Amino acid sequence: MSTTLPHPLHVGERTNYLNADYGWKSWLFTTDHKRIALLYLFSVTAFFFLGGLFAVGMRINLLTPEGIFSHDTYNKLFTMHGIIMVFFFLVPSIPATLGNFLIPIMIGARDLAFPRINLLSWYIYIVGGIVALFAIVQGGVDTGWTFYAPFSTTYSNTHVILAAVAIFISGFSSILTGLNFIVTVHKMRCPGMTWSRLPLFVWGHYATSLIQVLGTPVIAITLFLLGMERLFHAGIFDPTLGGDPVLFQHLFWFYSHPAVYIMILPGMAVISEIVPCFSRKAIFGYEFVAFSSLGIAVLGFVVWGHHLFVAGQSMYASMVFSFMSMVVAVPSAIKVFNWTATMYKGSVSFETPMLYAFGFIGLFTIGGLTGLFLATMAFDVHVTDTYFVIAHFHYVMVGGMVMAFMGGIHFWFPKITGRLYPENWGRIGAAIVFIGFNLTFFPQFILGYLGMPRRYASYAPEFQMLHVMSSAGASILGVGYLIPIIYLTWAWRKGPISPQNPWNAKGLEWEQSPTPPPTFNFDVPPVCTEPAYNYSGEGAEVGLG
Amino acid sequence: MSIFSIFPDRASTTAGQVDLLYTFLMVVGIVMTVIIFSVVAFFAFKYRRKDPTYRPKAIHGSLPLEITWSVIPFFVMLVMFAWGTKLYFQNYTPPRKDTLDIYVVGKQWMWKVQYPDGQREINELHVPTGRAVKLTLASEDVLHSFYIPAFRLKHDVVPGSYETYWFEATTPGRYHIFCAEYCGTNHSEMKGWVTVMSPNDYQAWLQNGVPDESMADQGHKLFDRYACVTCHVTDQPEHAPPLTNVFGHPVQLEDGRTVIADEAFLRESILNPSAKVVKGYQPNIMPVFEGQINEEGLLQLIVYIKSLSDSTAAPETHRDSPAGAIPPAKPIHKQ
Amino acid sequence: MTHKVVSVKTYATVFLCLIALTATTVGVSRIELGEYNFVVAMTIAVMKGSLVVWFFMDVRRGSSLTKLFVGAGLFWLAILLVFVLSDYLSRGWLPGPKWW
Amino acid sequence: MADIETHPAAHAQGLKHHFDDSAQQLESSTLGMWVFLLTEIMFFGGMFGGYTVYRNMYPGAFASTSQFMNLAIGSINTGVLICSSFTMVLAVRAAQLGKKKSTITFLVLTLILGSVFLTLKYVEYYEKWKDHHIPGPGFRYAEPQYFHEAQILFFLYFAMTGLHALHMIVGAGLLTTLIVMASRNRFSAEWYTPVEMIGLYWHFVDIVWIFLFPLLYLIGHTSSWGG
Repeated sequence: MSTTLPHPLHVGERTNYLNADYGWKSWLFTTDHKRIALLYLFSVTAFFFLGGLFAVGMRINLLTPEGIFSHDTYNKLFTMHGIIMVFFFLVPSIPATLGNFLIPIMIGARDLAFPRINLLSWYIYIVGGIVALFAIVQGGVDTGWTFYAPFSTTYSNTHVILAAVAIFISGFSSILTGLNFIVTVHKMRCPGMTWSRLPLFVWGHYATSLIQVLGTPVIAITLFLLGMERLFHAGIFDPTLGGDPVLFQHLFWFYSHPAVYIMILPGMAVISEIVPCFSRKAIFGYEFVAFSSLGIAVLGFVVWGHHLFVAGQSMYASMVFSFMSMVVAVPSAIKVFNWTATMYKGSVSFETPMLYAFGFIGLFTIGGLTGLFLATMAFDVHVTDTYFVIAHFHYVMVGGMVMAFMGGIHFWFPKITGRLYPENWGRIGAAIVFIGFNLTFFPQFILGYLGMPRRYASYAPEFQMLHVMSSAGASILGVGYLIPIIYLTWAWRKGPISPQNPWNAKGLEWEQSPTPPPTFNFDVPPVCTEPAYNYSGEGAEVGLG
Repeated sequence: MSIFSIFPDRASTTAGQVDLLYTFLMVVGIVMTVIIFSVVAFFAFKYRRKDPTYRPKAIHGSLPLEITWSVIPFFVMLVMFAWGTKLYFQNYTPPRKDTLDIYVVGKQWMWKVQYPDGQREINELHVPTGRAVKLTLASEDVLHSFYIPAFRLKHDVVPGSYETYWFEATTPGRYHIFCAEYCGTNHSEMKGWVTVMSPNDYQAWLQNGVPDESMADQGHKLFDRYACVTCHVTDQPEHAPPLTNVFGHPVQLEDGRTVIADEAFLRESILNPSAKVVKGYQPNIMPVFEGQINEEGLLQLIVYIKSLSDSTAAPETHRDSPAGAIPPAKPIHKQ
Repeated sequence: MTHKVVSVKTYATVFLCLIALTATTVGVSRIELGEYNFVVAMTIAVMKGSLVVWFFMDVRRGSSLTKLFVGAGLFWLAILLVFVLSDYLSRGWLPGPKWW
Repeated sequence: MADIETHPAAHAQGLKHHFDDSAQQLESSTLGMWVFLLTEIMFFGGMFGGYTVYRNMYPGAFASTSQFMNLAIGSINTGVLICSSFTMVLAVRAAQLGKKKSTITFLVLTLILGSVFLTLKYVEYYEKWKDHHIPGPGFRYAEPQYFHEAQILFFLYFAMTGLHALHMIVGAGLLTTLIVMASRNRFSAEWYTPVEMIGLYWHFVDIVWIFLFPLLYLIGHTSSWGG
C-alpha cells in the first residue's frame, strides 16, 4: 500500500454507519444514504428472487411442447416475471443500491442532497411493490409487461389496473432517486472534485438519472391513460372507438426503450470502476467513456420506434428509428473498446469482481451486436416477437446488467459490510453463473431464428430440444445465483475483517473514507487531489491526511 | 426441418434474401465477437499480474484509436442499415399489379382466410409458387401478428386498419403460421399452416369443387342486404357518390382535402360515413355501419367495390375478381 | 443573500403584458384566419410562457445550469412530439420510387 | 485542505447538516426544483403528444368540440391564473425583503385566486356533466358523426385539465403550509427557500394552463395543421 491511510482502524473499534444506532426504527426512519441503500438492496434482492421464481415456472412449463401448466397460468407467469424484473428489480437495482451508497462517498459528500426524499423514494418503491404483490395475490395479470392496448384496456379480465398502479407508484421512486443524484452530482462535490475527475461510476449514474427524470413521467402518464381507458372506455387506445393502439406503443416505448439504458448504464458504470482497479491502470479514454454515457442517454430517446417496425408504424419513421438505433450503438462500442484497451500493458488480476466484468464485456458484446441485428429492419421483421428478441434482451439485461450488479456487490462488499467474502466461492459462483447463463439463453437465439414466437405457452414439437436445453441451463443459472446469496450472508456475519482498502483501489470511497464508512462518510473533510484512476500515481499531490 | 438446422425452411423469394442478410450480420457479429474476446483474453493473459507491487504506467487514451473504433463500426452499421432498409421496403411494398390478393382476418384465436373466388378457410392458407401474393390483414379484436417463418415475414394485425405485405412462394410444402403478437389466453394456439403448391396443384385445389360465389359476389349480396344499393346508384349521383371507378382514384372531400380511395378509406366510409365526406354530399345521410358488419363482411364489400373499378372489365360483372385468371372454385370450408 | 430584489414595476409590466396577450389571443381567435389561427394562438402562448419563465421564475437571473435544464426540458418535449408525429405524418406517404 | 467549514459554529437558519453552507443548500434546492419541473414537463408532455396526434387525425371533430368549450370561463380563468402568478411573485419578493406581513398577504391572495380558478373549473365540469360530455357509458354528443372522436377529445380535455387542477389543489395545500410557516416566523430575508420553490411550482402550473387554454378553447375551429 503506497498511500498512507488516515485511519487504519478495524470494525468494532470505531463507530460506523452500521453500528451507529440500533433497532428497527434506526433503519426505517434513517436518512443515511448508506442505510437506505441497504434497505433497497434487501428489497430488490427479494424482488429478484420473486421474479426468478416466475422464470422457474416458465422454464418448467416449456419443458414439453404442450406445456405443463394451463395457458392462462403461463401467461401470468411471464407477465409477472417481466413486471417484477423490469420495474422492481432492473430499474432500481444498481442505482438505488450501489449508486445510493457510493455516489456521495465518491464525490466527497456527507449525504445525498435530499436525504429525506431518498428515504421517501424507498417507501414509494415499497408501496408500489406491495401493490404489485397484491395484484399477484389477487390472481395476477396476463397482458405481458408491455400492456399493449386494446388487449389490456378491453379484453383482459385480470388485474391490469392494479399492476399499472404499482408501476405508476414505483415510477415516482425512480424519478426521486434520479433527481437526488442529479442535484448531488452538481452541487455536493468536495473541493478538487471537478467534472473531469469524477469517477466514471458517477458519470454513468448521472446519465442514468437524466433518463429516469425525463422518461419515467411519460410511462406514468401512459399508464394513467391506460387505467382511465379501462375504467371509462373513452376509446383513446381502442380502434373500435376511434383510438389508435399504436399511439400506446409510442408512448410506452418512449419510456421503456430509454429504460433499458436506465438498466444498462449503471452496469457499465460499475464495469468502468472494476476494470481499472484490477488492471492497476487508469481507464483508457476517460472522456470518451464519460461522454458516451451522456451520448447513450440522449440518443436513447430517439430510437424507440425500432420496437414498432412491424406494428403499423410508417415505413419512413421506421427508417429514421432504424438509423438512430445504429447510431446509438457507437457509444456502447466505444465503451467496450476502451475497457479492453485499459488492460493493455496493465497488471491484470482475476478476483471475482473482475471475473464478472469479463462476463459483462463478453455477454454485453453479444447482446449489443444482436441488438444491431434487430435494428436492421428486414431482419427484425423475421425475428421480432420471437425468442431472438428474448435472448438479445437477456444477454444485455442478465448477461450485462446482472453480471455488473454481482460484480459491483462483490467489489464493494468490503466497503459496505467491513468484511471480506470468500474469494474462491466467489470465483466458483461467477463461473457457474456464466455457464448457466449461456446455456439458458444461447439456444434462444437459435429458437428465435427458427421462428419460435415469444409468449407461447405451447409450441411446435421441433422446438423442444432447444427449450429443454434452455431450461437445463436455467437450473444451473439458478444455482449460480443461490451460491453468492449463501456465502455473502455468511461473510457478512463471519467473514474476515476487511482493511480500509482491500483492493488497493483508487477513489475517495476507498482512500479517504473509513471502511465501513461512518454516518457522515468521512472523518476528515475529503479533498480530491488527483484524476480518477490514478493507479500509476503520476502527478498526485502526496501527503494526504 | 432437421433439428440441428439453424435456418428454418426457406420457401419464398424473401427467405433467401433475409438469410443472406442474416449471414452477413452473423459474419460481422462473429468477427467482432472473436476480435473482442481474443483481445480481452490475450490482454488478460499477457498482462496478468506477476508482481503485486508493479504499477503499470498510465495510458490515458488515444484520439486516433477512438476515432478508428467509432468510425469503422459505424460504416459497417451503415451497410446493415441500408441493406435492411432496402429489403424492408421491398417486402412491405406489394407490386401494384398482378398480385393474388388474399384476405386474412385475425380473431381471438384463429385466422380466417378469404380468397377472391369465395373460398374460405380457417388456420389454413394455400398459395401457388411463382406468383406474387398480397395479404391484406385485418383484426376483429386485439393486436395479432401474422407470421410465416418460412417466408421470413410477419406484420402486426392492427384492429381498425388494414396492413399488407406480399411474398412470392418458391418451394411447395407445408409451413407454420404463427401469431406473433401476444393476444390473450390461447395466443400460442393461434397458429396454422400455409400450404405452398405448384401452380398446377393449386389450380387443381381450386377446382376441387364449384364455388357458390366469389368474394365480390358475397360483397354484392351484402351490398344489397344493407340496402346500399338504394342510394349508391350509378345513374343517380345526387343522393350518394356512385361507386364505379372509385377504388384507387383520388377523391375530393368536403373539407377541401383530397384522398386516394384505398381500402382504409372505403372501410372508414362504410363504418363511419361522415368522417370523410365526399365533396358535394351531406354528412349524416348514410347510416353508420359500425358494429353491424364484421371484418370479413367489410372485406367482401371492399372487394366488391374494387371489382367495380377494374377498368379492363365491365363494372357490373360480379365475376370479375382481381384474381381474374383463376377460375371459380368451391369454398373449402362452409361457414 | 446576494440576490437583488426585482422592482415591483418590472413585475407589474410583465403582468400587464400577460393580460394584454391573453386578451389578444382571445380576440384573434374570433377572427377566422384559417391555418393561421393556430399559429397565432401558439405564438402568443409561447410568448406568455416565456415571459413567465424568464421574469416570474427568474431564469433571467438564474445560473447557466438553470437555463440548461430549462432548455433540456423543452428539447426532450420536442423529441417526444416530433418523433411521435413523424410516424403519423408520414403514414400516408406512398412508398417511394425504387431509388435503390 | 480545510478550505471548507464542515460544521459552521452557528448553523444558519434552516441549514441541514450535510450541506456546507446556505448558498450550497439554496442552489441545491433550486436545482432540485427545476429537475422536478423537468419531470412535470414530460408528465404533461405525454398528454400533449396524445392530443397532437388526435387533433391531427380528427381535425373535423376538433372543430366540432371546440364549440362546447366555455370560452368565457376559460378566458376568465386564464386571467385569474395570471393574476395569481403575479401575486405569487410579489409574495416571493416580500419574502426576499423579509416583510412578513406582506408575504402572508400576497400568499393569501394567491391562494384565493387559485381557489377562484378551481371553483370556475368546477362550474365548467358541472356543465359538462349536465351536457353528458363526460366520456364513458353516459356520453352523448350532438353531432353523431363525431361521437367517438369527440369522446376521445373530451377524454383528453378531462385528463389534461383534471391533472392540471390536481396540481392546483396540491399547490393550494402547499400555499396553506407556507402561510402557516410564515405566520410562525419561519422565514427571514436570509432563508425563504420554500416560498421561492413553491413560487416556481406555481408558475409552472400557470404555464401549463397558458398552453392548455389555446389548445383546448381557442384553436379548435381552425382546420388541421401539418399533414
